[in-house]
Amino acid sequence: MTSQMQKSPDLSVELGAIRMKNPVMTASGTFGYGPEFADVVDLNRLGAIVVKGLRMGPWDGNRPPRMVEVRGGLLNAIGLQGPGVEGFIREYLPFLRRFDVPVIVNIWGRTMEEYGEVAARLDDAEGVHGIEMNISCPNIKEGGIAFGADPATAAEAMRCVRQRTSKPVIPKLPPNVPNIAAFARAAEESGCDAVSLINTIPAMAIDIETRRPILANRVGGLSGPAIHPVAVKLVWEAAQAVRIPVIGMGGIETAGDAIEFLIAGASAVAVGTANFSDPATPLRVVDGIADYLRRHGMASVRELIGSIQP
Amino acid sequence: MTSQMQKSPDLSVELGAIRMKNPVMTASGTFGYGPEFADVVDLNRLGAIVVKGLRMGPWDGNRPPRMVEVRGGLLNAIGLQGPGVEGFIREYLPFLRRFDVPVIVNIWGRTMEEYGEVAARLDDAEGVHGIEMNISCPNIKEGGIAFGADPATAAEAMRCVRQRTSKPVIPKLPPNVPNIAAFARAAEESGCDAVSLINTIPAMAIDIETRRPILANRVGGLSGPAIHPVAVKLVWEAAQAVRIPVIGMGGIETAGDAIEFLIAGASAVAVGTANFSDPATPLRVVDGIADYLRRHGMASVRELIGSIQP
Amino acid sequence: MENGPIGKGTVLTDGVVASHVDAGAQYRELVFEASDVAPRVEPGQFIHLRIPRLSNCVLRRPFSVFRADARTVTILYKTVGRGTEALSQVTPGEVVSILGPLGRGFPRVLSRTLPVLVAGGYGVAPLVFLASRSATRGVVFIGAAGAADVLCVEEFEKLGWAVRVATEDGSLGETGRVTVALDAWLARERADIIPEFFACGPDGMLKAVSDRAIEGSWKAWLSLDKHMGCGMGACLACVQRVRAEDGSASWARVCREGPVFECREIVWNV
Amino acid sequence: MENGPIGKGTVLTDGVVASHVDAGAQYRELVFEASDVAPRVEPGQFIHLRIPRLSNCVLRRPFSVFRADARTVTILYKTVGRGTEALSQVTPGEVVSILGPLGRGFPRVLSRTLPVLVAGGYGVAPLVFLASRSATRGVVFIGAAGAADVLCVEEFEKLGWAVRVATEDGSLGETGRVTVALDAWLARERADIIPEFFACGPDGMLKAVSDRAIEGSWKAWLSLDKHMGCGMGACLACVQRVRAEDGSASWARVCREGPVFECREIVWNV
Ligand SMILES: Cc1cc2nc3c(=O)[nH]c(=O)nc-3n(C[C@H](O)[C@H](O)[C@H](O)COP(=O)(O)OP(=O)(O)OC[C@H]3O[C@@H](n4cnc5c(N)ncnc54)[C@H](O)[C@@H]3O)c2cc1C
Ligand SMILES: Cc1cc2nc3c(=O)[nH]c(=O)nc-3n(C[C@H](O)[C@H](O)[C@H](O)COP(=O)(O)OP(=O)(O)OC[C@H]3O[C@@H](n4cnc5c(N)ncnc54)[C@H](O)[C@@H]3O)c2cc1C
Ligand SMILES: Cc1cc2nc3c(=O)[nH]c(=O)nc-3n(C[C@H](O)[C@H](O)[C@H](O)COP(=O)(O)O)c2cc1C
Ligand SMILES: Cc1cc2nc3c(=O)[nH]c(=O)nc-3n(C[C@H](O)[C@H](O)[C@H](O)COP(=O)(O)O)c2cc1C
Ligand code: FES
Ligand code: FES
Repeated sequence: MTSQMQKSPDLSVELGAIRMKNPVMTASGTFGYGPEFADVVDLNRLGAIVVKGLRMGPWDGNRPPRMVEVRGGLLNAIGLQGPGVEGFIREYLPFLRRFDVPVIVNIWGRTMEEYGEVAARLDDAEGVHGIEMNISCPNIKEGGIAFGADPATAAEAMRCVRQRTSKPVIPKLPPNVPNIAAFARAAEESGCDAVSLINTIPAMAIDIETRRPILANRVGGLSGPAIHPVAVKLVWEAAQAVRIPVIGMGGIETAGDAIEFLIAGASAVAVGTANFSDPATPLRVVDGIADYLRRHGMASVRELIGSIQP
Repeated sequence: MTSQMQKSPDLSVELGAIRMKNPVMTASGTFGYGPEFADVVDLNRLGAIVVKGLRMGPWDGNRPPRMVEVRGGLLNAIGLQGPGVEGFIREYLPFLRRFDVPVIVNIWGRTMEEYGEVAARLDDAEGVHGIEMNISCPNIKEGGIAFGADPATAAEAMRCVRQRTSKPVIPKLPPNVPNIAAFARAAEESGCDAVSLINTIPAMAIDIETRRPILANRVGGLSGPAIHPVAVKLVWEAAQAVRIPVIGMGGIETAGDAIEFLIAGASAVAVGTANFSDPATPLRVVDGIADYLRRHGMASVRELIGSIQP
Repeated sequence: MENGPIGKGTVLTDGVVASHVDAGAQYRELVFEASDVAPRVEPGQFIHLRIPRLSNCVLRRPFSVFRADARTVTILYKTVGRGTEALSQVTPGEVVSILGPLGRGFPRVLSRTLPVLVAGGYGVAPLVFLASRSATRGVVFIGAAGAADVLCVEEFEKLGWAVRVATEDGSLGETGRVTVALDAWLARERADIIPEFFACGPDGMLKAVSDRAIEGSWKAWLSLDKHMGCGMGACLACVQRVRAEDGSASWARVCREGPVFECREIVWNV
Repeated sequence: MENGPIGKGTVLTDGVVASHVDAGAQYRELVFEASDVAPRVEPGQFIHLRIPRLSNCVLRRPFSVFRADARTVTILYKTVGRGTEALSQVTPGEVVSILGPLGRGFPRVLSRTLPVLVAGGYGVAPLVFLASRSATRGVVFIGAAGAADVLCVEEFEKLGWAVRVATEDGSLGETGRVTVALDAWLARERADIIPEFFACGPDGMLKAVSDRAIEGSWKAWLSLDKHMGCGMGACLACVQRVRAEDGSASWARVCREGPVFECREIVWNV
């Protein structure tokens, strides 16, 4: 065993100007705004916290039922309920600033302009380290998905946000497109700092006794282990298409699931649905990546990123 | 209990000119060409048999490994190995003609012209009841997926086939598009008789020890219960967009899974991956649909089709 | 929503199954050794369990605490689906991941009111716990479809509470809905007492209790059952429409602001 | 590919676990009552099992038949992953869905040749069955990393076969690969006999046996292990590159045309 293998491997990564202790973040909408899981998860050990999606003002979201479990995953149609960017800055940001962890704010808007406005409002918010743009939420008509329909529209939304903030901008790409590379390139060409993917995949479950959709919103988004191989494939394609960093997510339950994304070219990963069954997942994944690097004699997680063999 | 409920419900459905005893067929590529499962499944009890994809001549497919199990499903990258349409007509069609079950031949081509040629060759083949056009195979570059990239290209391929045969034509739509309704409408406008969906979803699994993709083809298609809610959503959308019948598939394991498709608007369903773990699945689904109709006092499965409540 | 210096002392811990016994019909009583959770649970709070061998399920399942002492937490549950079916297979010695205690439970029973508990099905679980921790004794109404779903009568009686049972099929106690029994009792007693309701059961029953409380200008504390995701307030799956004192409506998280709400907060049928 | 009047008499049936015992190290022997499968199994054929409580898995798992009589079928298996792990939990009386018999097994041993069996790991399973059904007796070479993976020595000896063991760590029999023992034996015996090989084990071992058979112009029947989907010849997952007599190459389905192939058919490393 070399001395390098005995040392703790370097887990740090950078997403543009965002410096992370390790590549494991929480996925938007599955970890609240920070305080919710703080009793059971040491927030300082996370690579980054990505908060639930915010628009300019408060938003009510969809009627319940908003979630249903399916084989290998769940469908959700929360509909982006939230306190709005002002509410977040007032009620949650002071709490988050007490921790030594980058905070990435996930945003959406009903119009291109609103995306820009939210970004502008966050631009001078102390304690916000980056902006993730949700252009792929399947759960509300007004928000997101319309802007993720094709690369050209997506690029326009990206530029709206890019122009209004100097903070790192991370568009979150849709999963149900045949040309993910074009979306990733649109992000790169619009001056974005990274891309993240995948959002939940549009899906539906029907109660066969009542013959009604189980979700009040009828359609929802599929997340969890069921989507992991789909996400790995899209991340691999996106990472090949651009030089900006890619954040991989979708179905991570184990360190192995995360390592697949890193090997495929992701510079960081996010844990979503698995927080619900095991809130320790992100930290377990961090430890598992470190173990893997040690076992494989790698000094830094950066050796793993994009190391896929032909 | 009314006398209607005690009678055996009518399970028959029609897909254009294809008359089926019941709405349950086998999904292409999961049931061979007929003889493979004939020892353990009474072929006469199936709604229809859809055979593995065929092009003009024999095709070798991809190198192994061609299949890997993932959580809630499997990835395959068979790569459309097959004996070609002549081989099929010679080696398998005589066997299939001995049964009282409609045979639908799944076809693909490396060029638009080849699609048309295969269709023309099948046009006068006795015992072939319909042609399913695979324009969505994720597993070979040449075949299918290129023609399923956008509705306009798809429509062109559909017209090529439509012009060369008077048999029912059923394009099989891609799952990873944001605008499935446009594809379904393209099929209707091209004079096709039905559409089927979904094909497997492009996906990938990486062996983290070797850091190589597990499948020799690197990417494959995800099938099985993992994709069921995605399929239900796409079938629902397609069924709303067109008046031609829709065939729903993806992840059916139980009668309930099939009934969701029927309620969402599918006129028939296909069982794929579940044939591998339980070859009795199609027949179990047929019986389960009959039971359901009886329990709900429905005289015909046609009452169930598209009966989704708002 | 809270933004305070963190939460409620919830922990993520491994409980060891100490015992698991039948409680009649489809009900079972499951006792965990979990000394980091047990001493801090309040009546009406719940624990969120990761059920072993439920490998294609991605969610925990919530259960009200039925009993708690210094070291153990007990739940009383009914087998209704895949999760509870798999739960019914756990055996003593097995380890189960517990997240808890969670939620806002029942308030302390005031000494000037008479506590009236109303339970349907497994709704007895948090109410037995409440009764066991209450200084004041009162009366318990238990409603069910039939005798098999009437649980814990002796339990309440041992604690010194009066128990009235109503079953829809008349197989035990009075015949009819629990509200029939409740209404008859209220008509007799209302002149002499100030009832305060604590209820857990199906929405219809909770609504009926709410109607009576509002009519009589009494308090009613209702424990709601909503399908849950995280249980921690993060996913916004479990929401109930509520009205603030100023009349404005919003979504409350049943896992965090609830599961217990005063009946006047609830906006029904949303 | 066949297009005949259907197949091989494969049935889909429920086997009842009759016994399930340790066979040393990570190996276990599992006996099913399955009278519709048992009498028709030939050595080298396999059964495809749906493993209970493997709920997020969608594939069966194939196992060679180790023993069969009029009523029962036995497999000998090693726990290597999720499926075999779950299989190791099944208990007598439990029902397991069996698809079988499947595949083309070993040919009958010719009386003018001396059968030489070569086994690695669980590769002994089909070879014990072959030995038990063979009129001619011969010699068995068993290779393994260490003594723990050497199985069934007594079994073969009871059937009257000579057994030679080689382990890479020298913990049992000769030290080194099984080919070292085989080569030494061949060098001594080849003048007096016509060996015919029957082998099951890792690809490397099979290739080595193949090389020797081709060099000596003997026959070698190799049982391949490929990951399988349907097991029925329908999915084309389990393919092996093979060469026909005319030199043309194509894919053969290990589940249908195999799992046993004559070594000259195999195109290695595709
Ligand atoms: C705070 C709280 C306390 C509880 N306390 C107890 C208790 O003490 N004892 C007890 O027995 N139970 C209790 N429950 C209920 C218990 O959590 C459920 O019975 C359990 O989660 C069911 O899990 P399952 O997997 O067995 O059933 P599932 O298979 O998940 O489903 C059971 C039923 O719920 C329906 N269902 C599933 N998802 C949804 C959805 N999104 N919307 C609407 N219907 C849906 C299903 O159709 C089915 O009929 C409590 C619930 C809550 C929220
Ligand atoms: C004809 C035949 C006969 C057999 N007879 C026996 C027998 O008698 N006794 C016995 O013990 N075993 C036998 N096997 C092997 C047995 O089927 C496997 O060990 C079993 O399926 C493993 O299942 P698992 O879920 O435990 O392992 P898994 O978790 O599925 O995987 C086990 C190993 O295989 C690897 N793997 C999984 N999928 C693939 C893939 N697509 N390509 C390459 N590697 C992959 C995994 O990485 C892992 O290392 C036989 C196999 C065949 C084909
Ligand atoms: C309940 C829930 C709420 C979500 N809310 C958001 C959101 O507000 N904004 C967003 O961009 N993604 C949202 N997502 C998507 C996740 O961030 C993530 O992309 C997706 O769930 C895939 O990861 P997973 O399989 O690990 O959950 C949400 C997902 C879930 C399950
Ligand atoms: C092994 C395998 C091979 C397949 N081959 C084909 C094919 O040749 N042509 C085609 O159109 N679809 C093919 N499919 C897709 C299926 O027909 C079906 O659309 C898909 O698997 C979803 O259904 P399921 O989840 O029930 O398997 C194949 C699927 C599998 C698993
Ligand atoms: S269950 Fe997630 S917020 Fe209540
Ligand atoms: S396993 Fe399906 S063809 Fe062999």
